[in-house]
Amino acid sequence: MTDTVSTATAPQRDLAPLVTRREPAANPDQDYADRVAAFVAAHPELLATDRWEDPAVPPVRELIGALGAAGLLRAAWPAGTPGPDGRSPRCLALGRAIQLHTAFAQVANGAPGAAVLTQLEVGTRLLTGHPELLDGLLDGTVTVSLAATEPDGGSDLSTLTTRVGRDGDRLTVTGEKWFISNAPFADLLLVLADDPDRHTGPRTGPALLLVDTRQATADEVEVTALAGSGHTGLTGSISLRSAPVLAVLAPAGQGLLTLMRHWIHERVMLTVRMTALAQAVLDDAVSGARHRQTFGSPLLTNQHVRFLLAELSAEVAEVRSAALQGVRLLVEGGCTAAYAAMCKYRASVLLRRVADEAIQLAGADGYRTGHPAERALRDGFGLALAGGTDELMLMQIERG
Amino acid sequence: MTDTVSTATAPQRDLAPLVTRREPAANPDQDYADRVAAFVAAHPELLATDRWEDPAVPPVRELIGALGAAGLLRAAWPAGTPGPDGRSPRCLALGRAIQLHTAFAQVANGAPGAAVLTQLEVGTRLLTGHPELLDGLLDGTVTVSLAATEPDGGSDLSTLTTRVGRDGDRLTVTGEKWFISNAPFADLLLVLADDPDRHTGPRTGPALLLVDTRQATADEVEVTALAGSGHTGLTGSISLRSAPVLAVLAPAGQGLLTLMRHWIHERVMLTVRMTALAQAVLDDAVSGARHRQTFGSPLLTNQHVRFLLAELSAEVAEVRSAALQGVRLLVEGGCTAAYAAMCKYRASVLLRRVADEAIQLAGADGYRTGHPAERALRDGFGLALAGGTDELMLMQIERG
Amino acid sequence: MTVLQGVRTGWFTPAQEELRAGLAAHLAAEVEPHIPGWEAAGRFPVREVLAGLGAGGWLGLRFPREHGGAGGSAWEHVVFAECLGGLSSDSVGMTLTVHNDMVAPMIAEGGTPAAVDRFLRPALTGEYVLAHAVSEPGAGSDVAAVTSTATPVDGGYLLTGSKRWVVGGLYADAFAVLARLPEARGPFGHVLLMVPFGEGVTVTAGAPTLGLRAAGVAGTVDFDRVFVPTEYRIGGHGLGLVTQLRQFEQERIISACRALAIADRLLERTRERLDQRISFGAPIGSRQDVSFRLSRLRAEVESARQLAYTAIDRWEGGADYRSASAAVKLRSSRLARTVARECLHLHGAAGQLTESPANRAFRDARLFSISTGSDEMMMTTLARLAGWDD
Amino acid sequence: MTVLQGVRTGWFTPAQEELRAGLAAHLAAEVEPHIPGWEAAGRFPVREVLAGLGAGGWLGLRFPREHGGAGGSAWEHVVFAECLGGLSSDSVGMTLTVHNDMVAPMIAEGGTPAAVDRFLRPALTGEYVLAHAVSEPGAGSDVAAVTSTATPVDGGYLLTGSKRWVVGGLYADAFAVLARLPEARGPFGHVLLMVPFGEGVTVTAGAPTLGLRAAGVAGTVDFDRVFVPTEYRIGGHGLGLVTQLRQFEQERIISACRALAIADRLLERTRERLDQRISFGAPIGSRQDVSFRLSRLRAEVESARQLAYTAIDRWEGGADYRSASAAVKLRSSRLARTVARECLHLHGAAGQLTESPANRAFRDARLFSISTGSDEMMMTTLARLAGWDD
Repeated sequence: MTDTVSTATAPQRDLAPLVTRREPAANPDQDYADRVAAFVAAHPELLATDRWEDPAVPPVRELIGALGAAGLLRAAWPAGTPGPDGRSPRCLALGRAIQLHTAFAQVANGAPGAAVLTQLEVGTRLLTGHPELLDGLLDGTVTVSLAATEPDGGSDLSTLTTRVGRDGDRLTVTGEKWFISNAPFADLLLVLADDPDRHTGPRTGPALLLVDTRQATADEVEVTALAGSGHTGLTGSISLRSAPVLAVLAPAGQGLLTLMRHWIHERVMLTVRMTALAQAVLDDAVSGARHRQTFGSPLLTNQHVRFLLAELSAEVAEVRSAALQGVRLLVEGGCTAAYAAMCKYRASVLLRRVADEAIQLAGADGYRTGHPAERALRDGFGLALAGGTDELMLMQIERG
Repeated sequence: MTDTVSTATAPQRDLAPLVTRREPAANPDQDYADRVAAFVAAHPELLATDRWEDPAVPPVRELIGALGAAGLLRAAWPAGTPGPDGRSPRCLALGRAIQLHTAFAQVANGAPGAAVLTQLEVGTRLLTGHPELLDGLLDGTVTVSLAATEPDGGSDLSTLTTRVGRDGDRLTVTGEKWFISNAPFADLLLVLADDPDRHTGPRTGPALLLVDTRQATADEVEVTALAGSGHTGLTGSISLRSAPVLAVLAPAGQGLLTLMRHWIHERVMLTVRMTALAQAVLDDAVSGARHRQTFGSPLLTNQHVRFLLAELSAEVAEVRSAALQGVRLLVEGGCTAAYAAMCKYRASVLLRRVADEAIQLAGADGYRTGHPAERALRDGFGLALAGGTDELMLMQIERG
Repeated sequence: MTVLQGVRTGWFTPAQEELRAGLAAHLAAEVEPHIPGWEAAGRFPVREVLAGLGAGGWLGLRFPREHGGAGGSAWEHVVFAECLGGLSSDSVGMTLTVHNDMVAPMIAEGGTPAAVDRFLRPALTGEYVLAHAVSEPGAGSDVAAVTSTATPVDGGYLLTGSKRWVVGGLYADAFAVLARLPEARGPFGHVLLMVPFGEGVTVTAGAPTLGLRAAGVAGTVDFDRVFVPTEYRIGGHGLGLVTQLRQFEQERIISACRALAIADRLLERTRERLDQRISFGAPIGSRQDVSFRLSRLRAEVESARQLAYTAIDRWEGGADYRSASAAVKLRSSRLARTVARECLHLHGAAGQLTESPANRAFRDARLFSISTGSDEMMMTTLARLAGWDD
Repeated sequence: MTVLQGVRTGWFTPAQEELRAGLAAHLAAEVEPHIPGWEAAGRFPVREVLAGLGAGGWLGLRFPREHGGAGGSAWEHVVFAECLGGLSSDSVGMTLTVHNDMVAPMIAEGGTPAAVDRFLRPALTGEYVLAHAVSEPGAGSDVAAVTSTATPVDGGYLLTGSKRWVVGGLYADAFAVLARLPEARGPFGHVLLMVPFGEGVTVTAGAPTLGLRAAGVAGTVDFDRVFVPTEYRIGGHGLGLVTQLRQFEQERIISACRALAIADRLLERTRERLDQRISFGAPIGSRQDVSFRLSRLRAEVESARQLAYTAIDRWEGGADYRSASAAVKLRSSRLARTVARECLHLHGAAGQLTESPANRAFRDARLFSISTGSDEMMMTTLARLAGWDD
């Protein structure tokens, strides 16, 4: 490939050698896959579907504890030496994270995966620079949650009502947070708060604070599980009343910037998860269409059904490709906000469409609470908001 | 029905008598339908498909002349006495107009109908208050066209560059008009022009003027046919250079208001025509799907095809219902701008969708110039702009 | 955007508009305020609601006065359906529709005098609740494939079989049941029976569902050798399926009117909310993207409504309304689903709470495309009526 | 929005990016300026264009150097396809794709040395134009149903039959022709032949079409007992259909790359135009509705592009790319069609002129969903590959 073109008429042209794409999803780590599968098999009590559906309280702490104890979180965290095939630790870790999120998208209607993603890709990641906390987070002995959104605040985080305060020489934070993933189970809270009085730095604007709910009184930090139609039991609202601040992760004026950098990662990994959820729903729909009989034949004998499933499978394949490219770009450090927004937007549209069509294919059974498509649709509405709404994603894409 | 409810528990309630809906489309005028059919049969030379397709010049004047001579325009014009069944002249006339536009939607790929609608529902209608001109217009000896749009002006008619001027004691108009239906064939032009110098009245703003192209020199009024991909040969651009103004139809400041009132009528009748076009394309697609064989069977044996056609037929039925309700409201004088905009918007979306899907069903044959679906799609893009763009319609709907 | 609405566009008489105003006021005062509580409890006092409607004279408006109706037309039932669509719970709307527009019409049109006295009259005063037991495990939309069997015996039938997904089944005093005759084949081998709740009838609560959580949905209604006298048969012996299918054609138009009224209400409420909500310094409703999305849906709702009215007009005028019925059922079900989905999303995080009206509306509205003639069934029907399945 | 583009996202090597820059510059300088004239004339000098590309060394980049190629990979052909998508006429893009990516690969991969010398080498220098005669009247997407017949005779075949809708047929020096063997049935009864234009071959201009008006589309290419020597057969005797179908799987990915590049260009041009155009006092591009419509389509184009690259990656890596090929053909064709339609509308009245690039782009792009594997064919293929048609 490095030699030159020799035909008479064509000019000399060096063609580059074939690039073997070092993609995180290529050559998956079989050992890690086996460990995840073994974990799922070993913990039926944690991963039973009905424990993740209302009115049960989902065993989030137990799950994260068990995952941590099994070393599955730490193995999906970038650290250590390059892999035997020369892949970077980051590449190895994200490859395993893809495997983890993909596997969990198929467990208990995908619900446990929501808690895992929040722990690993949101909370822990935002604490990357705090090695003293990382151990507990990766061991699963400490749980963490990001509290940015406010009641009815939507995507607009520029007008926060949560405020940094000062009580003697300790910093405090006061305000309401809402629709916060893993909040009912969080030891640590990352809180975005306005700092008009410059308690955290020389500037004003949003700061990112760390609050340890274990060190706060029930009055200082009050968490209420939200009765959401999606992510059942997983989200909560938080009241902070002069809650003590453990650390300032980003001073005033830096909080949003920190989150914006973070969201690139979160949105790509959310896309990985949402695509895997869509695939799981689609697989279930295919299997249902093989078995469900209408007018004396399996549903799948209908051309309408086959075409619809084909169309959906093409779309899932498309968004999965985009997601994996996103992970590659994360590995290389070159993922833009616009690219991540594109992924998130596409996955959000995809998941709801696949779930909605799968409900339709399943007929009355699809309307049953806990049918995989039904759960996915409910969760899908929440995921269309999580990490930024569709509309915010479109604005990001527009900006490029 | 006028007696009272007699059950023990229910209170007395007067229910209204059944209302027989006096709708223009109900009980169609069979005599008029026969005359239209006879006209179509008698004029194959005017209605041959290839005469309405590039590079031929469509016989617009001849068609309008013949229609007028046959009395078909006058019969579809509200005048005279109520019908034998008590319908108002307006109801009778609009009922016939529906028949006329519906019949012409099926002739020569629907092309001649475009010219007829412009003559009857746009030009003539805007000259309702000018009995001295009406006779010629309804007899088809005079043709007329509305020149409002300017080059690249789109839906925004508030910033006109065409201006009223004065040459001695005669009013003149100067400017460029573009994408004007029937312009290459118009004796009379209704021209929207700005009047900053208050030549036409005490106020400034757009005025609506009448220009007689027969009384103008080739230099004063120059009309060029546009090589449009839709409405082949029917639209033109107009250069007015101190063209003499025959009459002021609406003085400065009143021109746009006059048009806005007019557009309610035009948009409803456009919807009638577009729905009839969509129906014609759908009928052709069904017939094609019965005859076209793929993989050894008629296309129509595919469930995918039947479902698609069923879906399209439901949508055509829906928009037709909306259009006929629009005509009813026109008859009663109660059609709002928002309702007319809703009709126009739905028909515009419908026609392009039906045409696009019909092309797909016809495969390579549908890609042939002059295939009914192909022509309808090209015309459909023009119709999505004519009488106001989709976006303008949405703004109108929004305003209510 | 009310100028676009079906009201005040000439389809309804002043008396019908008066009816609408009275009924809407009644529902707003007597029903809507209780809905949050009923939804939280997972059931609603259908008998009480029906009694209120019966006392107001709002039930069975189109049925003959000698049967306990008001001698009106289908238009009054459109008004009724549209008023139900104004309620924030379709558990209420659907249950009342089943009672008043799915089961009652069959008795009014095909019932014996005994059936009218036994079932219809008390149903129209609201003392008696009717439900419709038509689906079966494994049969789905394929109504003709029922396996419930009515064995002719002296003076009636012995009914045995199992029905599922019966809306209002937990509340019902009687069920309309489609059953096949033993050994019968084809379209003329069924009977339609009115079966009072009683010995041999077992009603079991259903699994929880996405929506319709207060509709008293019975997961199964089992009939074990229940004797049904001949006089409770609706329509002829062997004509049960035909009678049922004909009724479907009417009820689908009425369902469509309710679905479109729901969509109408959601669009209106969502616009109101977005006009008030500020994000990035401006009301969300002022953003053109959001605004146009709502306007596009508004246009579809309004045009589909005209199709529904056209179907009613044909029905009342004695014309063929079968295609219009299937078309408007298809269009309205999809629209209700799309509108509810868009509106839920536009409600943001607040809409995520199960108890929020936007959330409930979405969960309830998703059923239209599945029940009372799925979208696929409607497309099949349209193709068949058009003669495309030769 | 260029940051989202396939370029600079790590799929391409610097050398490939250099190739892109050089080829794009060549096309912009030597081809694009002539397009309005060619489109007006209804034909373009394909031989001249090919000669320019051949001289630049841009043809057949992935074919073995011993066959006149450059020994590169499919990635270079992606670059080629994306550069063609940058042209405002897909008459040019499609004709060159047929030559370089539909017919040439079959010769390069399955041709005899004689066929390589006779057809491929001169094709890659641009002296010789190749076309693909595959569709037949009445056969449409059903390639296996061809009735053109190749009767084995001493030293070759006698080919008789009629093909239609042959892109570049009016320009071609030779045709790749799929024909059945006499009496043959099933998938192993075909041959694929390279047939030079000459005695017994009649090419007739096609009826005018919506788009592709300068692509030299032959309405019919008739073969009347044309002798084709055995050495011009591509692939084995009886294996013509298999060879053809395998080639389809590759060419569809390349077609998808061109379709997506077209969509990319249209979105970019439309945004530029709308950012400049003022209506009601503000640039149209600043309106959120328009802006979001473009962004939604942009997101689809970019994600579909990643699917195309994934398919190429699998192809190059020796993995199974059949589903990815069908999926991206389906997605890209629909997207090109949707994007072109939206962009045409957003061009307003100016876009109505037949000669306007937005108009031409729409008319050209509509073909993707119909040709080289219709959307319906792709859905059928996806279902078959997934094992759903048991």
